[in-house]
Amino acid sequence: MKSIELIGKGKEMHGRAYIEVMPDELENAIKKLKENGFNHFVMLSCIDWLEEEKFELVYHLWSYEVKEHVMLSVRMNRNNASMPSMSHLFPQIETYEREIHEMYGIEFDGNNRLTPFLLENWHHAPPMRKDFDSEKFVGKLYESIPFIEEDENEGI
Amino acid sequence: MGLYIGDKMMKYEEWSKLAIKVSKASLWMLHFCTGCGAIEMPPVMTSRYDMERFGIAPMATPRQADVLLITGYLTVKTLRRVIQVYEQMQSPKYVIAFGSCTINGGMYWDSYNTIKHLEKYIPVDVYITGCMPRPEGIINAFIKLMELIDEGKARGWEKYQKYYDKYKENQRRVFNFEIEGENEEY
Amino acid sequence: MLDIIFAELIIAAIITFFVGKKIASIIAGFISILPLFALIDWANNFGFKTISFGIERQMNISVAGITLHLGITPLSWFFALMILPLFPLIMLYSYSFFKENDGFYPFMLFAFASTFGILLSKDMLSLFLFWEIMSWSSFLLVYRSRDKEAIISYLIFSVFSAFAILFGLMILWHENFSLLLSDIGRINGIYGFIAIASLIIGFSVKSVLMPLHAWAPFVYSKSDEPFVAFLSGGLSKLGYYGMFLFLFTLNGVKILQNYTPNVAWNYLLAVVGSLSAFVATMLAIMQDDLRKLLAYSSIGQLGYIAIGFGIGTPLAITGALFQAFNHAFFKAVLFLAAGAVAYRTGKWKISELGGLAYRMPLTFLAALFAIFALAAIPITSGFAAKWLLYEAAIQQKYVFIAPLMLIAGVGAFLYSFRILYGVFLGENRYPDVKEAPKSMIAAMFILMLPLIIFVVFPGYMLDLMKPALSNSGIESIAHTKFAIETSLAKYNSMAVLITLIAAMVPAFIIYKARKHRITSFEDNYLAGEPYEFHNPSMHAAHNFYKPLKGVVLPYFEPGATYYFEKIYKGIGILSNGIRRIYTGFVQDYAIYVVIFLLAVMGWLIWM
Amino acid sequence: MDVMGIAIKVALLTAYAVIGTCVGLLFMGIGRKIIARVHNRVGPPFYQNFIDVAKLLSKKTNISHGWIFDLALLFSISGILLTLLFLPIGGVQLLSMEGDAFLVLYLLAIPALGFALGAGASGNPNAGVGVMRALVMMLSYELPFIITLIALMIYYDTTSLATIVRMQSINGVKSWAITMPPFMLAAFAADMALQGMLMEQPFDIPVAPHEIASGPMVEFGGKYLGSLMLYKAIALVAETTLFVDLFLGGGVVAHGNFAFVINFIVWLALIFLLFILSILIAASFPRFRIEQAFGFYWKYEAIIAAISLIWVYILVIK
Amino acid sequence: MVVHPVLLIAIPLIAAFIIPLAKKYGFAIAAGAMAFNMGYAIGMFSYIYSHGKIYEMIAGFKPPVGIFLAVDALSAMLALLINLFAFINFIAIGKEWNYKFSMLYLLAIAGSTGIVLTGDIFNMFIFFEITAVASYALIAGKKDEKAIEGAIKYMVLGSIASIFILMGIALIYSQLKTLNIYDIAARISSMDEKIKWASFALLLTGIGVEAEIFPLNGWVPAAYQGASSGVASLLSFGPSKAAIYAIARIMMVIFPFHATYEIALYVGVVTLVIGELAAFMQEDVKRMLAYSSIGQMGLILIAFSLASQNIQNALIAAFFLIISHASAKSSLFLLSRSPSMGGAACKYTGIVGVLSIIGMPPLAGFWGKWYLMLAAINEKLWLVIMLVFFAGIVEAGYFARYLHKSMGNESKLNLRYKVAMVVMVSFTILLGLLPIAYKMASLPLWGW
Repeated sequence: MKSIELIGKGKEMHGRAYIEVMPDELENAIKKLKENGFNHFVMLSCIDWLEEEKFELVYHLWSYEVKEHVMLSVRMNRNNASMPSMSHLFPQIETYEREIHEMYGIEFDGNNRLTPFLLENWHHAPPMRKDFDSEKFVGKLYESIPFIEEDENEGI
Repeated sequence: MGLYIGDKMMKYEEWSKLAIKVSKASLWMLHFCTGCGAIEMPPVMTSRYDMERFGIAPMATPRQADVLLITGYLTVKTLRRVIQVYEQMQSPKYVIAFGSCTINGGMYWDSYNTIKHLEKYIPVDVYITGCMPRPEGIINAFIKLMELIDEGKARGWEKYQKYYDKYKENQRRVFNFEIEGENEEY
Repeated sequence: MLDIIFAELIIAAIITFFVGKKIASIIAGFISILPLFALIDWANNFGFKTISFGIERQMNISVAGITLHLGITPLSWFFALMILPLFPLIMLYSYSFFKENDGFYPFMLFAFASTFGILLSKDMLSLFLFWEIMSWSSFLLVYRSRDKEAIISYLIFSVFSAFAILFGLMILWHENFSLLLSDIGRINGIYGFIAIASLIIGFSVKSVLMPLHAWAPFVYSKSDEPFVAFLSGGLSKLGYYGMFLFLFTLNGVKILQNYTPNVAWNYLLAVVGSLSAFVATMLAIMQDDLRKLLAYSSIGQLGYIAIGFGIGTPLAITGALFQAFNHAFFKAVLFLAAGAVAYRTGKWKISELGGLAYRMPLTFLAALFAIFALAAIPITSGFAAKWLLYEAAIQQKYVFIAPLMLIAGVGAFLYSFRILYGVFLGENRYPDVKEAPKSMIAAMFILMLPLIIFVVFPGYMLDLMKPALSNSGIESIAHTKFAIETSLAKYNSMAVLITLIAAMVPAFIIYKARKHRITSFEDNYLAGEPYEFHNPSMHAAHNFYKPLKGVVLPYFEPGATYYFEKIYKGIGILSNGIRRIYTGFVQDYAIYVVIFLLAVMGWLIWM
Repeated sequence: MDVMGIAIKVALLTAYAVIGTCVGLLFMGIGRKIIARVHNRVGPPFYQNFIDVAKLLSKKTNISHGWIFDLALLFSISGILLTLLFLPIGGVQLLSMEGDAFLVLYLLAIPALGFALGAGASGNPNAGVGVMRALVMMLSYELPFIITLIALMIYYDTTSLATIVRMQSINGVKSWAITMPPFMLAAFAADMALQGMLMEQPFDIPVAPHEIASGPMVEFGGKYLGSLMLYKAIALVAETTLFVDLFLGGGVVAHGNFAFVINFIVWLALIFLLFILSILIAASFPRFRIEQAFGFYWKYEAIIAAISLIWVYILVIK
Repeated sequence: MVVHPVLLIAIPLIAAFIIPLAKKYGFAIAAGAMAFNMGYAIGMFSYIYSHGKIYEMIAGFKPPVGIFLAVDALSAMLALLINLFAFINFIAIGKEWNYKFSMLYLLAIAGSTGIVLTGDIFNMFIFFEITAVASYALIAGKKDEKAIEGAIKYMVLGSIASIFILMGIALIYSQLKTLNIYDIAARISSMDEKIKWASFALLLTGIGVEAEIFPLNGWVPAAYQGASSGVASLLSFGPSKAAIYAIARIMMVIFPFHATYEIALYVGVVTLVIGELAAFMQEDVKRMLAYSSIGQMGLILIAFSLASQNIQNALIAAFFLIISHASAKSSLFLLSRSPSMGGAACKYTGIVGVLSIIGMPPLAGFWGKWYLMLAAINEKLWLVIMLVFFAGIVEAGYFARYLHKSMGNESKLNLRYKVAMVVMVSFTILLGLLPIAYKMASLPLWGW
C-alpha cells in the first residue's frame, strides 16, 4: 500500500493501512502523507488502554487519488498524557482535539482552544476514561436527587 | 436560571367548568423533539391517526402551547432548555413524557449525562411507556390527559408553582453535577 | 413694523455670533416669534378674527434706486403658517442639543429672515435676493457638517437652482419690463414657456423632486438635526411655494398651455412627482442610516405635493397644500426625534439602535404620532391629505400616477415600521439611556399640536387654505368640520373616530377580562436558548428588508445620484482635457499668442 | 338628531360585528375541516375555532411585554371591526357611505400596524423577521390589488364602495363587474392578492411556523393570541367581502322588501366560495419564499392587473 | 481744490528711486508713499464724484504730444481700488522682505495706476513695461524653482506682448501721427481699414497677455503658483485689473465698433469657460485660484463687451465684478498661505470670498452678475447667459471642494495677514450692502 511505502512501516488491516508511529514521528508522517495525496483528514479517535496504562490516538486519513484509508496510531503514557497539536496541518483537528481533551483529559500542546466544548458545568474527571465509574456516578448524582412528593395533607 | 417568577397561586376550583371543557378540547402541543419519539409524531399528525380530530394542533412556540411533549431521553444540557421552555408556557400547562428514558433513564440508565427521572425536575402529567411508544399510545396519552383535566387531576403546573423552590434546587444540582458531601474526582 | 421685524432678525443674527449657546438659542427663539405675531395680525385680512397688532400688509423698502416690494398675500400667509412656527421650536430644541455656539444660530437666523423675506416678496429682485440669502445661509449650515459630498452637492445644486430661477426671472423681466410679480400675466409664447419651465426646474431643486434630489440624502444625513428639521420641514416648502406662485397664482399653467395647447405639461410634473414618491419610498425602505431613511422619506412625501400641483384640479391642489402642511410638522418632529435619539445614544445606524421605547417613552410617543401622520393612518391629517390626492388622480383618470402613489403609500408603512422597530422596539440595547432633555421633548410635543388639531377636523385646514386658493382663482372643495366630500366619495373622519372608539370596547373588555403580568425582556422564546446579544449581525433589525433588497434594489441602483456623479466626473475629464492646453512649455504659449493675434487679425480684416 | 335612528344604526352595526366574528370563526373551522379532508384526514369539528378562542381567552396566565405589546390586542380587534363596518355587506351599506375604498385600504393597515407594534415590542428576533415578511408581503400583494381597484374606480367613476356595489346591482348578476372580460382578468389578479391578504399558503410566509416559530405571534399567548385569532377571523370576512363588493356586486341579486335576506345569504355563499377557493389553493401548494412571492405579484400579477387597467382605460376613454 | 492725478504715479516712482538710497527705511518709505497714494486716490475719487472728469497734461505740452492723463469715474475708482488694496496688502506682507521688494512693489503699483489713469497709448505702453518688469522680479523674488519658472514664463510672454503693443502703437502713429487716445478716437475713421484692424489686434493681443485672457494666459498658472501669496494677491488686484481696464478703454474709446465688441465677447466667453473648467479638477489651491482668476477676467471682459448697447448696466456689472474679484481673490490668495482655514477670521474670509465670486447676494459679486445678466438679456444672448450660468455652477463645484478641503483648525497666518485679509474681503460685503454702491451704480461711470 502506498502509505506503508511512504512511511516505511505498518501493516495492512482489513483493507486499511495501520501504521504505528512514535509521538515525535507523528508530525512528519502526517505531513508526508498530506503532501502525497492523503489530503482528507477523516477523524481523530482515542482509545483508553487501561491495563497497559496507555492512551492510543488514531489519526484517520484518506486519499482520493489511491482510494486508501490510513490509520496513524500513536501511543502515550496514561499519566499526564499530552501530545503536540496537529491543528496547524489540518485546521479541523482542533475540534477533535477539544473533544478528546474534554472526554479523556489529554493535553494538546499548541492548541489554544481547549475550553469546555460539549459538557456544561462539568467539573468531574473526564467521563470517557475507563476508570471513570459511570454507574457509581449515576448513583451518587441522579439517584440522590429526591422525588418531589406532594404533601397530601396540605392539598393544592 | 431563575427567569421564572412564580404565578399567583390559584385554586383549581376557581377555574370555571366551561374553561375546563374548552381547555381539554383544544390541546395545543409543543413537541420538544430531541429523542427518538420525534419520529412518532408525523404519523400521529397526518392522515393515518389524525390527532387534529381531538382538537390537538401543533404549535411553534411555548407561548401558544398547552402541552409540552418530551419525546425521549434528555441530557442535562437539553434539560436546561426544556425547563426554560416549560417556564415560558402559560398556565394551565401540561407535560407528556414519552418512553422509558424519561421514566427511569431507560437504556441510558448508567449514562453520566442523561437524566433518569424527568419528574424530579419538571412535573409530568402523563407518562407513556414503551421504547418507543406507538402512535396509538400517544393518542391514548392525550385522551388520558383530557380525562385527567376533566377530573381536575392534571395539576402538574400547580405543583410546579407550589414546590418551585424544591424543583429549582433539584435543577440546580443536576446542572452543576453537584454530588452531596463529595468533591472527589472520579 | 415689518422693517423692524427684519432689522431685529438681522441684528439678532449678528449678536448671536458673539454670545454663548444658551443665550443665543434664547435670543433666536424669542426674536423668531415676532413674525408669528405678524401672521396672527394678518389673519384678519383673510376672514379670520384675531388680535390686531397694527402690522402693515405692504411695505416698499427703497434703497438708492432699487425698490424691494414686500407684502403679504393669502398664499404666502398660508405657507408662512406652516414654515415659520417651526423655527422658534427648533431653537427651543437646540437649547440643549448643541454643546457650544459655533456658528449655528446666526446662519439659522439668516435663513429664517430670508425665508420670511421670500414669502413676503412681491417683486422678482427681492424674491431672488432672499432666495439667494436663504441658499447661502443654509449652505453655511450644511458646511458645518464637514462632509464632502454634502458640501459639494448642496452648493452645486443651490447654485444651479439659483441660476435657473434667475434665468426664468430674467426672461420674465425682459418680456414685461417690470420686476413686479403681479405684472407677469402679459407674457406668452416661447419666452413664457422657457421662463416658467426654468423657474419650475429651479424650484424643484429645493423641493427635492426626483431627478434633482441627489443632494438631499447627503445633506439630510450629515447636517445638524435641528437644521435638517428646518430644511426638510420648512425650506423644502419654499420650492413648492415658488411653484404654486408661478403656476397657479401667476397663471403659469396657462402660459404653458398657450404655447403648446396639445401637451399637458402639468401631467409631466405629476409623473415626475409620482416617480419621485415611488422611487424614493423604495430607496427609503433599503436604508440603514436613520437620517438617510428620513431623507428619502422626505423626498417621497414631497413628491406627493408635486403630484397635486401636477394634476392641478382644485381637489389635487387642496390635497397638495394639505400634504405640505402636514409634512412640515411631522417630518420636523421625526428629524428632531432622530436627533434626540442620537443625542442620547450617539448612534445613527438603525441596526445599532433598539429598545428605546421604554427608555425614552416621550420621544417614542412623538415619533409614533408623527409616523401615524406620515403613514397616513386614517383620522390623522396625513390621511386626509393623501385621500384628497388619490381622489384627484382617480377623478382625472390618471392611471399611471394613481398606482404609483398608492404603492408608495404602502411603502411608507414599511419604512415607518423600520424606524419604529429598529430604533424604539426590538432588543433592549441601551438599558442606561435616559429620556431626552426637557426642551427637546417640549419642542417635539408643541410641534405635534397642529397635527393633533387637524386629526379629526380636516375641515379646519381647508378653511385655512381657502383664501390662498380663492386668490388664485381655485374654488375650494365642499366640506364640513370633519367631513370632506368630492364628486367621487366622502370621507368622514368623525365617523371613523367614533367607530374606532366603539370598536375599542370589545377589545378593551378582552384586555381587562383576564389579568396579565409583564415579564422581563430577557424572557423571550428562542428555542430555549438564553437571550444574549453580542453579535450585531444577529440583531433582527440588521439588514432588515434584505429579501426585498435583492429583488428591488438592482432596478434602482443606477439612480439619479449615479448620473449626477457621471456628469461631475465627465466635467472632471473635460477639465483635465482642458488643462492640457496649459502644457507648461512657454514655447507653446508663445505660439498661442501668435495664433491668437493672427486669428483676431484675420477675423477683423476678412470678415 | 334622531335618537331612534342612531339606536337602530348602532344595533345594526353591533349585529354585523357579531355576525362577522361568528362567520369568520365558523369559516376557519370549516376551512380546517376541508384541509383535513384534502389530506384524507377526519379533521377537527367545525366549531373547533370557537373552542380554541374560548380556551385562549380563559388561560390563567398571560404574559405581556409592556404597554406597547398590549397595543396589539387593542388595535387588532378594534381596527378590523372598524374595517368591517366600513364595507357594504350584502347590500347593507353600514358605514360605507362615510368613507370609500381608499379608506378601507388604509383601515386594513390599522390592525396590521398595531399587531406589528406589539410583535416588535416583544423583542423576539423571530417576531421582527415575521413582521418584516408580513410588510413585504403587503407591499407585494397591494400592487396588483391597487391596480385592479383603480381599474374599477375609473370604470365606475367613483371611489365609494357603496356606489360601486349599487352600480353593479342594477341588473342583478348580469351587471356584476366580473361578467366583463377586463374585470375577469382583474378579478383573477385580485383573488391572488386576496390569497396573500388572507396569509394562506402559498403566501403564509410571514407566519411560517417551521422557520421562524410562527413569526410575529411568537410571543403571543393566552388572551393576546385569542384576540389575534378573532382578528384573523374578522379579517377573513372583511377581506373576502371587499372582493365580493368589488367584483361580485356585493352579493346583491334582489331588490325589494325582504331582499336583504336573500342578499345576505348570497353574500354569505359568495364569501364562503371565495374562502373555499383560497383554502383549496392553500391545501395544494407549498410555501413560496419571500422573493418568489414578491416576484410573483410584481411581475405576473401586476402585469395581468395592468392589462385589465389599460383595457378598462381604453373602454372608458371611448 | 485742484487735483493732480499725476501725483499718484509720481510719488511711488520717486519713492521707489529713493529706497535704494535709504535701504534701512525701505518699508517705511514705501508704506508712507502708499498711504499717501491711498489718501490721494480717495481725495481724487471724491473730487471726481462731485466734479466730473479730469484731463491733465504734464510738462506743459498739449495733447497729442505730452503725457496726458484722463481720469473718469471708473478709472478713478480703479486707481482707488489698486492703491487701497496695495497699501493693505503691503502692510501685511512688506515686512517679510527687504528693501528691493518694497521698491519693486512701488514700481508695480505706480505702473498699474499709470495704466489706469493715462490717456496716451504710448505712456500706457511704458507703464505696462514698468509693471511687467516689476512683476517679473516680484514673482521671482521667492527664489525657488517654481517662482523662477513662473517669472520666466511671464517674462517671455510679457516681452512678446510688449513688442505687439509697440507694433500696434507704431501702426497707429504711422497713420495718425498722434498718441492721445481722444485724438485717435476722433480721427480713427480716417485710418486705413486694414491697418486699423491690425493695430487693434496687436493691442488686444499685447494687453491681453497682461489681462490674462485666453489663450494668452499661459503664464498665469505658473506665475501665481510660483509667486508668494502676497505677490499673487498683488497680481490679482493690480496689473491684471489695470490691463483689463486698458483693453476696455482702448476698445470703447478708440475702436467702438461692432466687430471689436463681438471679438471681446467671444474671447471673454471662451476665457470664462476654459478658465473655470480648468480650475475644476485642480488640486493645488493657488493654481486653482489662478484658473479661477482667468475665468473671472473673462467674465469682466464679457461685461465690458456688452457696453456697446447697454453701457450703463454693463459698466456697473464690470465695476462690481472687478471689485468683487479683486477683494475676494486677493484675500483668498493671502489665505492660500495657510494650509487650512483655522479660526473665525480665516474661515469667514474664505467663505465670503467664495460666495462673492460665485455671486451670492448681498455681496458685490451678486450685483456684478445681476447687472451682467440684465445687460446680456437685452441683447438676447441666451447662449452667453447659459455659459455664464454653467461656469457659475462649475465654479460652485470647485469652490465647494476647496472649502471642504481647506477645512481645519490649522492657521499659520499672523495677525497682519488676517487683518489685511478681513479688510480686503469686507469690501465685497460693504459694497454689496451699502447704499453708496447702489448710488454709484446708478451714476454714469464712463465719461459723463
